[in-house]
Amino acid sequence: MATLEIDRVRKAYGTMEVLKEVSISIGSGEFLVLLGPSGCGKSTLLNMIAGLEGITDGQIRIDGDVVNDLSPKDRDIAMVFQSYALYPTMTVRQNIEFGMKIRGIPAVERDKSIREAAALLQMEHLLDRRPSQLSGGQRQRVAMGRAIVRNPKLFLFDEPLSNLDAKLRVDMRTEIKRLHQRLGTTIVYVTHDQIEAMTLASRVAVMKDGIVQHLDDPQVVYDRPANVYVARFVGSPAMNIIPGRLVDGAEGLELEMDEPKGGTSRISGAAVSEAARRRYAGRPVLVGIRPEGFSLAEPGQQAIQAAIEVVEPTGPDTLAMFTMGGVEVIARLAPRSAQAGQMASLAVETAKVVLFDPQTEIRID
Amino acid sequence: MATLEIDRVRKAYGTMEVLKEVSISIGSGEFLVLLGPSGCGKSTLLNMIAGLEGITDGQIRIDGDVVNDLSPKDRDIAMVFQSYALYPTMTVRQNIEFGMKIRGIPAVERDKSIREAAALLQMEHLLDRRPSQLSGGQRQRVAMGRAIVRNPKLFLFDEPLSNLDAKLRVDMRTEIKRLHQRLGTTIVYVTHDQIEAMTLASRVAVMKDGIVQHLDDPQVVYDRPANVYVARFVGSPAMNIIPGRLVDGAEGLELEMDEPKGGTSRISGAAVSEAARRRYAGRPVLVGIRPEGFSLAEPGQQAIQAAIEVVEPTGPDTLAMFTMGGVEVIARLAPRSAQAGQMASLAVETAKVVLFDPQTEIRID
Amino acid sequence: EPQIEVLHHWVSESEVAALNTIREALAAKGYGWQDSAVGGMSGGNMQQALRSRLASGNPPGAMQFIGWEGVDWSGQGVMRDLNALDEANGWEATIAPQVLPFVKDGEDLIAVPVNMHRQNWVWASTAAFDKAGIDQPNTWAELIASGEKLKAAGVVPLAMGDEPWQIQVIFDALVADIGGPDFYRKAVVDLDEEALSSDTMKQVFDTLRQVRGLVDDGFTGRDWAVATGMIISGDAAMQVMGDWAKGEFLAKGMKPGIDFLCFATPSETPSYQFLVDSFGMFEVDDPEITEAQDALAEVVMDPTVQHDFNQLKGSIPARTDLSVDDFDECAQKSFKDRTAAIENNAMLGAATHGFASQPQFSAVFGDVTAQFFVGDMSSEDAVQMLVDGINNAR
Amino acid sequence: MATKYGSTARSRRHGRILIYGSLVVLAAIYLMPLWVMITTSLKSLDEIYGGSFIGLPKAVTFEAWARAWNQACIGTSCTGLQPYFINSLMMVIPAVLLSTGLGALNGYVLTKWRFRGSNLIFGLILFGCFLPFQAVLLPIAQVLGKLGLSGSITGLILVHTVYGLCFTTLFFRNYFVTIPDELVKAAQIDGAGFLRIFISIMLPAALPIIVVSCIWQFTQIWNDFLFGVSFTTGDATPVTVALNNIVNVTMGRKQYNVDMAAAMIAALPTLLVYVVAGRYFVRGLTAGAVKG
Amino acid sequence: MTRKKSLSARLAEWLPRLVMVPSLLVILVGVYLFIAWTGWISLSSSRMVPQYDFVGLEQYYRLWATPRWHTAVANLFIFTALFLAVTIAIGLIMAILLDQNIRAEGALRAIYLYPMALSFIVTGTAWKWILNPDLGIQRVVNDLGWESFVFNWITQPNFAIYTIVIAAVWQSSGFAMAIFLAGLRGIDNSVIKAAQMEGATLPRVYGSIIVPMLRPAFLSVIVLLSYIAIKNFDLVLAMTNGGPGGSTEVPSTFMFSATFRRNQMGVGAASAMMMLMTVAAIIVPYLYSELKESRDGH
Ligand SMILES: Nc1ncnc2c1ncn2[C@@H]1O[C@H](COP(=O)(O)OP(=O)(O)OP(=O)(O)O)[C@@H](O)[C@H]1O
Ligand SMILES: Nc1ncnc2c1ncn2[C@@H]1O[C@H](COP(=O)(O)OP(=O)(O)OP(=O)(O)O)[C@@H](O)[C@H]1O
Ligand SMILES: [Mg+2]
Ligand SMILES: [Mg+2]
Repeated sequence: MATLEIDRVRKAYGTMEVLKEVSISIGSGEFLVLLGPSGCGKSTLLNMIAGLEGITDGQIRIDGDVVNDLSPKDRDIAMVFQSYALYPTMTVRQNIEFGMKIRGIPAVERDKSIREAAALLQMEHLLDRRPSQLSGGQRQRVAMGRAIVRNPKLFLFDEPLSNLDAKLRVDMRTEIKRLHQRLGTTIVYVTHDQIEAMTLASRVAVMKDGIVQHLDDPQVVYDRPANVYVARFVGSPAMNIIPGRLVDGAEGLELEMDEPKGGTSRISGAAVSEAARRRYAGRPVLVGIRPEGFSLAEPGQQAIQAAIEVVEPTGPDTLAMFTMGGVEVIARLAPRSAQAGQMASLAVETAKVVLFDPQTEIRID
Repeated sequence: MATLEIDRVRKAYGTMEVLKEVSISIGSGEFLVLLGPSGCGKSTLLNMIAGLEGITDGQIRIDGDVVNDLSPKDRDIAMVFQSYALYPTMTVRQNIEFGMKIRGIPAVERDKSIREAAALLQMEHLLDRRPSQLSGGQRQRVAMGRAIVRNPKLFLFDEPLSNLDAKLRVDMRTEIKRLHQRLGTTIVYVTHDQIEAMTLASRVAVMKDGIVQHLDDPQVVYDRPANVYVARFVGSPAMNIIPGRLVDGAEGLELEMDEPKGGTSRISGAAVSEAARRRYAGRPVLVGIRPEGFSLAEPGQQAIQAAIEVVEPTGPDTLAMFTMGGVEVIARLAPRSAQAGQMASLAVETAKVVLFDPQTEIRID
Repeated sequence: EPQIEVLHHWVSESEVAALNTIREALAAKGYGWQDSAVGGMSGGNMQQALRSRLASGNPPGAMQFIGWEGVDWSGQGVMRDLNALDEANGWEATIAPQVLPFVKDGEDLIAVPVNMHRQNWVWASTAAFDKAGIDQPNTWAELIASGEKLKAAGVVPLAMGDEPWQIQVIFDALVADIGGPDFYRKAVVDLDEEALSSDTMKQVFDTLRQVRGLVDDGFTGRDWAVATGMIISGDAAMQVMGDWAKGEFLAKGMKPGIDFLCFATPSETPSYQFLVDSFGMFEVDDPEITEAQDALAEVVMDPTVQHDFNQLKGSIPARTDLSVDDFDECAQKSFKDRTAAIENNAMLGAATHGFASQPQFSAVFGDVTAQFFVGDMSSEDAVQMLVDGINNAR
Repeated sequence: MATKYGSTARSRRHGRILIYGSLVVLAAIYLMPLWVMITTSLKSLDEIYGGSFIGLPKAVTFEAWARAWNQACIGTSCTGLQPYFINSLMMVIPAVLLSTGLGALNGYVLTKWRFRGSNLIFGLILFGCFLPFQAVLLPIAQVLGKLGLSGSITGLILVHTVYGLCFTTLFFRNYFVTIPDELVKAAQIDGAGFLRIFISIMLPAALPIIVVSCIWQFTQIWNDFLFGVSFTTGDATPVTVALNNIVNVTMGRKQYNVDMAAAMIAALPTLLVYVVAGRYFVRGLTAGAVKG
Repeated sequence: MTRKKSLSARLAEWLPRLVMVPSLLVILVGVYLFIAWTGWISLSSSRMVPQYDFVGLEQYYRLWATPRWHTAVANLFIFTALFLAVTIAIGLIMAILLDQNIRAEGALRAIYLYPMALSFIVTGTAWKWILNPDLGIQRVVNDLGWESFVFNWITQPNFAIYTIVIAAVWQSSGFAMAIFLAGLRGIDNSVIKAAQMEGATLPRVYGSIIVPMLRPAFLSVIVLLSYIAIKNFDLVLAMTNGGPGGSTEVPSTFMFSATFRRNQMGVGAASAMMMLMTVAAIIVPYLYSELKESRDGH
C-alpha cells in the first residue's frame, strides 16, 4: 500500500512528445484507471512508473520518495502485462516462483506464497501446466498470481483483460475488483475499455494525446464529463452530443434542437448556472444526453417526437436510433418498446443533460 | 436472397463427431445468427454451407436446391472471415476485384461495382492501400466490400467483429445491421458474442457441442431460454440461476430461496402452467432471474433482503452482487442506488422469472 | 574434323605443355583433341568422373592411365585392344618388359605408354651441402647421420610434406634400398605375409622413424613443390621425390650437377622405381572415334612425339629404343640407370602410384606409413597394422 | 539512450563498450580468411614462395586476377574461368528457379491441401535432405545416361533440382503453415482454383521465403563440386570444377595467387547474393523458416 | 443419394495430389531407390564397378575391421558434437549481442554471414595457411616477439580434427546467428520487461527465459548444422586431405576414397549405409514427433 504522485511528468522520444505534463496523485489503496484510446501514452506512463522507461521531465514519487532513478526491481511494484508475459518454457509454478528465487527467498516461504496465491486465484490444479496449456483467463490468473506473490506496494496492470473474450472479461473484471478489496493494494490500471474503467476505478484519468482530460470519480466522469471528448469516450453507446440552442423560452430556460423534417424540439429544465445562462442564452450549445436519459414518454409528459430508424434489441434493453439536430441519436429503451419506422414520444431526464461549448467543447456548468 | 435449409446435417472428422444432426431452416432475407462457445462447431457448419468442408450426412439446400456436391464457387455465396482473409499482397481495389476477375466480369462493370461498394462502405479513399496499411475496422469493411460485389444469394459471416475493439465493434455491428436492411440478402452469421446475436439476428441458433440448443427469435431466446445453458450463455451479466423450491404458500404459488445467513426469501406470482404446478409443487427448481429483473423495492412492495457484497457502477447502471440460494446473484440497479456492505430491499419482476428443472435443466413452462 | 575426347588429370603447366605435343601431332593427322581434364585427389576425382561416365554409358574416347587402371578397366570389358596396331608397328618390342604388365591384359595390348618417371630420386642443394660441409650420402645411415650437421648449419635436412603419398615415396625407396629388389617384390607387389611381417620390414619402419627426425615441423599440408622450393632456396638440403620435381629446378635456371644434385636413393643395388603414363582407348560405337583412337595411339608411340613430350614433362620416353642425348643430365642418368636396372632385375613399379599392387592394397601402405610417420607408433605396431590391413583388403 | 531493455545508466555504458568490443573482435576474426585470400591474390608468386602468406603484399599486382579470369590453363585449353563461369550461370539459374518453384508448390499442397498421407510424403522428402550424395553418384549417373542427359548442363540442372527439392519444400512448408487457411478459403469462394490461388495469392505472399530459398539454393548449387565433376565433362563443367582443375595440380607447382584469385572469382556471385540479399535472408528467416 | 461428380470437379479434387506426383516420384527414385541400390551394392562383392551378386555382410565385416573407418566414425562424432556445440554457442552469443540495438547491425551481420557464401574448398585452403605453424597465426605471433607461442594443432594427429571444427564453425556460425536473431526478434518484449521487474539481471533474463524460448530456432539450427556436419567432405579435403596420418578421416571421405580410389565399392556402399542408418536413427524420431505435433496443432 502506497501513495503515488505523478508530478508534471513529460516523456519525449526524440522530438516526439508522447506525454505532455501529466500530473496525477492518488492515495494509499486507491484504484486508478488510466483510460484512453490506443496510442495516447497510457502504457508509456505505466512503464515510467515501473521504471522500464526513463522520465524526460518531472518526478514520480511512491510513498513520497522520488523513484526517478531507481531501477524497476527497487521500486517494489508488480506489473501485469496485456500479453501476460508469462515465461512460456516454465510451468505455472516456476513462473510464479521465478521472481522470488531471484530475490533469494527460501524454498519453504516460496512454497507457501505460491500456495496462498494459487488458493486465492483458484488455480491450484494448474500449477504444473505450461502457459501454452492454459486458456486466456487462466493465463491472466497466473499473471496476477505472479504479481501477488511479490506483495508489492503498487500494482500496475496494462490492459490485462483485452485479450479475453467478452464473457470472460466480465468475470475477470469482477475478480480483479474483489482482489483489490481483499488486498487493499494501490493499483494503477491501464485500459481503453470504458466499462472496465467505470466498474473498477476509484479514480479515472481519461487521457488523449498525452494529456489528462479528466481525472475524477468514475460516476462523475460519466455524469458530468469535462468535455465532449470525455463524454463521447466514456459510456457505450456513447453520449449523444446534439447541436442545439439555449433559449429563454416560455417555461424558463429551454434547449432547442432541430428535427430532421424541419421544426424543432424543445426540452426545459436543464441544470445551468446563472453565469452560464447569461453567457449562452440565445446562442448555440452542444447538448449531451446519455442513451438512458431517454425513456418512452408517459401521456402528458414533456416529450420529443422521434422517427425511429433502426432498432437493436440487446436483451435487457432496446437501442433505438433516430435523427435530431442533424446527428444520429441513440436512446436506450425497454425491450420491445419501439419499432423501426415508427414515431415515438420520448421523454428526456433533464437533470442529467450536460451542455458543452460548441467552440471549446468544454462543459458548461 | 434465398432460403436456406440445413437438414439433419452431420459432420465427423474421423471418429470425432463435431456436428450431431443439425437442422435449421430460414426464409429469404432472414438474418440467422449461430451463437455458441468456442469449439462448438459454428465455423464447421458455416464452412459446410460454403462448400469448404464436406458434409458427412444430411442435406444443405439453398433456394430448395441441394448443394451438397457443388463447389464453393458454384453456390453463389459470399463469406467474410474472422481474420478477414484479405489477400495481403493486393491493394484494396485488387482484393475486391479478384473474384470478379476470375468470374470474367468485364473491366467496366468491375469498376462500377467497386465504386458502388466503396461508396456504400465509405472507403473510397482506401482503394489503393494494402491491407497492412489499414486499421482493423477498415479491413473489416474491405472484407465486406469483397463480399458485397459478388451480389450473392447468401452472405456468410464468421465472427467478423471479434478482432475489433469494443468501441469499433459496436459501430460495425450497426453498420452490418444497416447493410442487411438495405440489401435484404439472407445472412448466416457466426459469433460467440451474445450481444451481437441479440442485436443483429432475426433468428438465433444457440449451439453447444454440435447440437442446436435453441432456435428462435432473439428476444424469445433472451426472455424464455430453452434451458439453463442458453439462459447462462445469452445475456451479460448472465441470468442468475438460483436453486429454490416451488411451494404452494399463503399467497398461491411461491418461490422459496435460501438466504445466506439462514432463513428464506419468497417471491410469488411466477407464471407457471397448471401441469408444471402439479408436477413441481413442493419440489426444488432452478429459478432464473435476469439482473434487470431486480429493482430497488418501493415501500410496501414485495421484496427480498439482500446483503450487497460488491458494487460495480457501469455508468448507466450499477451492478450489485449478493448471495442467495447459495449462489452469487447480480442485480442491475440504477446508478448509486446500492453500496457494498449494506442491505438492500430488492423487488423482483415476477413475470420475467423463468423456472428450470434441476435435473434436466430444461425450462419449465 | 573428327574429335577424340581425352580424359586426363594433367593440369599443371609442364604437363599441359607436354600434352600439347601430342595434341599438335594429332592435329597434323587431321584429328581434333577434346580436352577433359579433372585434377585433384591424386586422380581420385578423375576416377570418379570416369565411373559416372561409364555408368551413364558415355565413356570418353581415350583416357590417361596410371598403375593398374588400364588393366583393371580392361577386365571390366570396356577397353579396346590395340593388337592390330601393335603387330603392324612392332611396339611391344620397344617397351621395357617390366612395363608390359601395365599395358597388356593377357595377350592384348590395351594401352600405349608415353613416358616413364622414376620415383626414387634424391634432389639436393649443393649450396646446403657446402654450407654443412657434407657430400652425397651413399647409404641411408649416412644420409640420416648428415642430418645433424645440416641442422647445425641451420638447414632443414629433408624437405617434404605430410601428404600420405609423399611419405609413401620415402617408404617405397626404403623397402627397396634396405630389403633389396626381391624383398620389395615379395612385400609390396606380392603382398607376402611373411615378408610383410619380417624383421626387414621392421627395420624399414625404424629407418622411417629416423627419417622423420630430418623433417621440420612445418611439413603439414606442405605441397611437394613448396618443399622443392626449399631446396632451390637452400633452406633445405634434400628431397626424396620423383623426377617431376626436376622442372622446378630447371625453371629457376639451375644447372644439374652444379646448382643441384640428382641421385638415386642410396642402396647397394640401386633400384629403378618407375611410373608409366599410358593412354587407353574405350570401346565406343562411333567408327569416327575408333579411327581417331588409332591415330592417337600411333601419335603416342611416335618416337619424335615421345622425345618431345618427355623433354617437356621431365620424364624419359617409354620406348627404350630412343636416343636421349639432348636431354638434361638427370634424364640421361635416368636413362642409363634404367638400362642397368633392367639388367639387374631392379626395375620396380612405384607402389605409391599404383604400380605395385591393386589400389585397395597400396592405399593400406599409404594409411599405415602416414599414420606411423606423423604419430608415435612403434615399428612392431606398424608392421602388425600393415599385415591386418592387407588381409582385410584381400 | 534507447536500449532495448532498460537498466541504470552507468552499467549500461560499460555494457555497451563490452558489446561493441566483442562484436568488433568477432568481425575481425571473421574477416581474416577473406583478408588472406585477397592479399595472396594480389601478391606475386615469388613473394608467396618466399614464405609470406599472411601480411600485406609488397607490390600489389592484379595479374593473378587477369590470369584466373581468362588465361589460366585447364588441361590444354587456356581460357581461364570465364567460359565455366558462364556454364555455372546457365546451370544455377534454371536449377534455382525450378527447385524453388517445385518446393513452393509442394509446400503449398502440404499445408493448404492436405490429404491422407501428406505428412508421410513430407517426411519422405525431408529425409532426402540428409542423403550423403557420394553414395548415390553411380545410380544417378546410370539414370542420367538412360535419359540421355549425361555430360550435359541439363542433366546437372535436373540433379540439382531433385536434391534441392528437399530443402525448398521444407522452407516453403514451414512458411505456408503460418499463412492463415482462410486466405485459401476466401479465394475458393471467389472462384479461384488450385493453381490460381497458388499463383495469385500464395506466391506473392511468400516473397520472404522465396528469397531465403533462392539464396540457399543458389549457394548450394553454385558451390557444388561433386555433381559437377561427376556429371559434366570438358566444356560443360561448372566453375567449381574448373577452379578445382586450376587449383589442384597433381604434379607441378601451385600458383597460389592465381588459385586465390580464381577462388575469389568463383565465390563472387554467392558473396554478392549474400551482401545484396542478406538482409532479406534474415528477414525471411524471421518470417517463418525458423520453425524446425 | 450423392450425385455423380463431373469429371472436371473430380480433376480439381485430385489436382493437389497430382502436382505432388513429379516431386514424389523423383524423390522416391533419387533418394529411396538409390538408397536401396546402395544397400544392395553393400551386400555384393563390388570392387571397381557394381556387381549384382550377394556376399552377405562381408563388406560390413571388412568395413568394421578397417582402422580408418573407426577413426572416421570417431571423428564424425567428435566433429559433429563440437561443431554443433561451438557453432550454436557462438551463433547465439553473436545474435544476442546484435540484438542490443547495435548501430552497424547490417554491416556486422553481413560480415558474420559471408563465410556461408563461400565454398569449403575455398575457405579450407585459406584456413590451412592460417593454421599452419610456419605460415599462419603461430608465425605471426612468434614474429611479434612471443617466441614460445605454439599453435600447431593442424600438425598434430590428435588435434587436427579440432582445426577442422574451427574452420567449420567459422563458416557456419553466421548462419546460426541469423536464425537465432530471427528467433529473438519474434520474442515478445514484455516477457523481458516482466523478468526485469522481478529483478532478474540481463544474463539471467537470457539464461532462464529467452534462450529456452528459442527452442524452435534451436531445432532448425540443429537440423541444418547436422546436415552440414554429416556432409562435411570438401572442408576436410581442402584443409588436411584426411591427414596428418589419416587422423582427420570422416565417413564421407572414407566412402569416397573406398569407392573411387581404392576400388572397394562394396565397402564404400557399406559405409554409406552405416551413415544413412545413423542419420535415420536421429532424424526419423525427430521428424515423427514434429509432424505429429503439427498434426495435433493445426
Ligand atoms: N520506443 C518508442 N519510440 C518512439 N515512439 C514510441 C516508443 N514507444 C511508444 N512510442 C509512441 O508513443 C505513443 C504512446 O504509446 P503507448 O504505448 O504509451 O500507447 P498506449 O496508450 O499504451 O496505446 P495502446 O492502447 O495501443 O497500448 C505512441 O504513439 C507510440 O507510437
Ligand atoms: N480439420 C479438423 N480435423 C479435426 N477436428 C477439427 C477440424 N476442424 C475443426 N475440428 C474440431 O471441430 C470442433 C469445432 O470446430 P469449429 O472451428 O467449428 O468451432 P467454432 O465453433 O467455430 O469455434 P471458434 O469460436 O473457436 O471459432 C472443434 O473441436 C475442432 O477442434
Ligand atoms: Mg499500451
Ligand atoms: Mg470458428
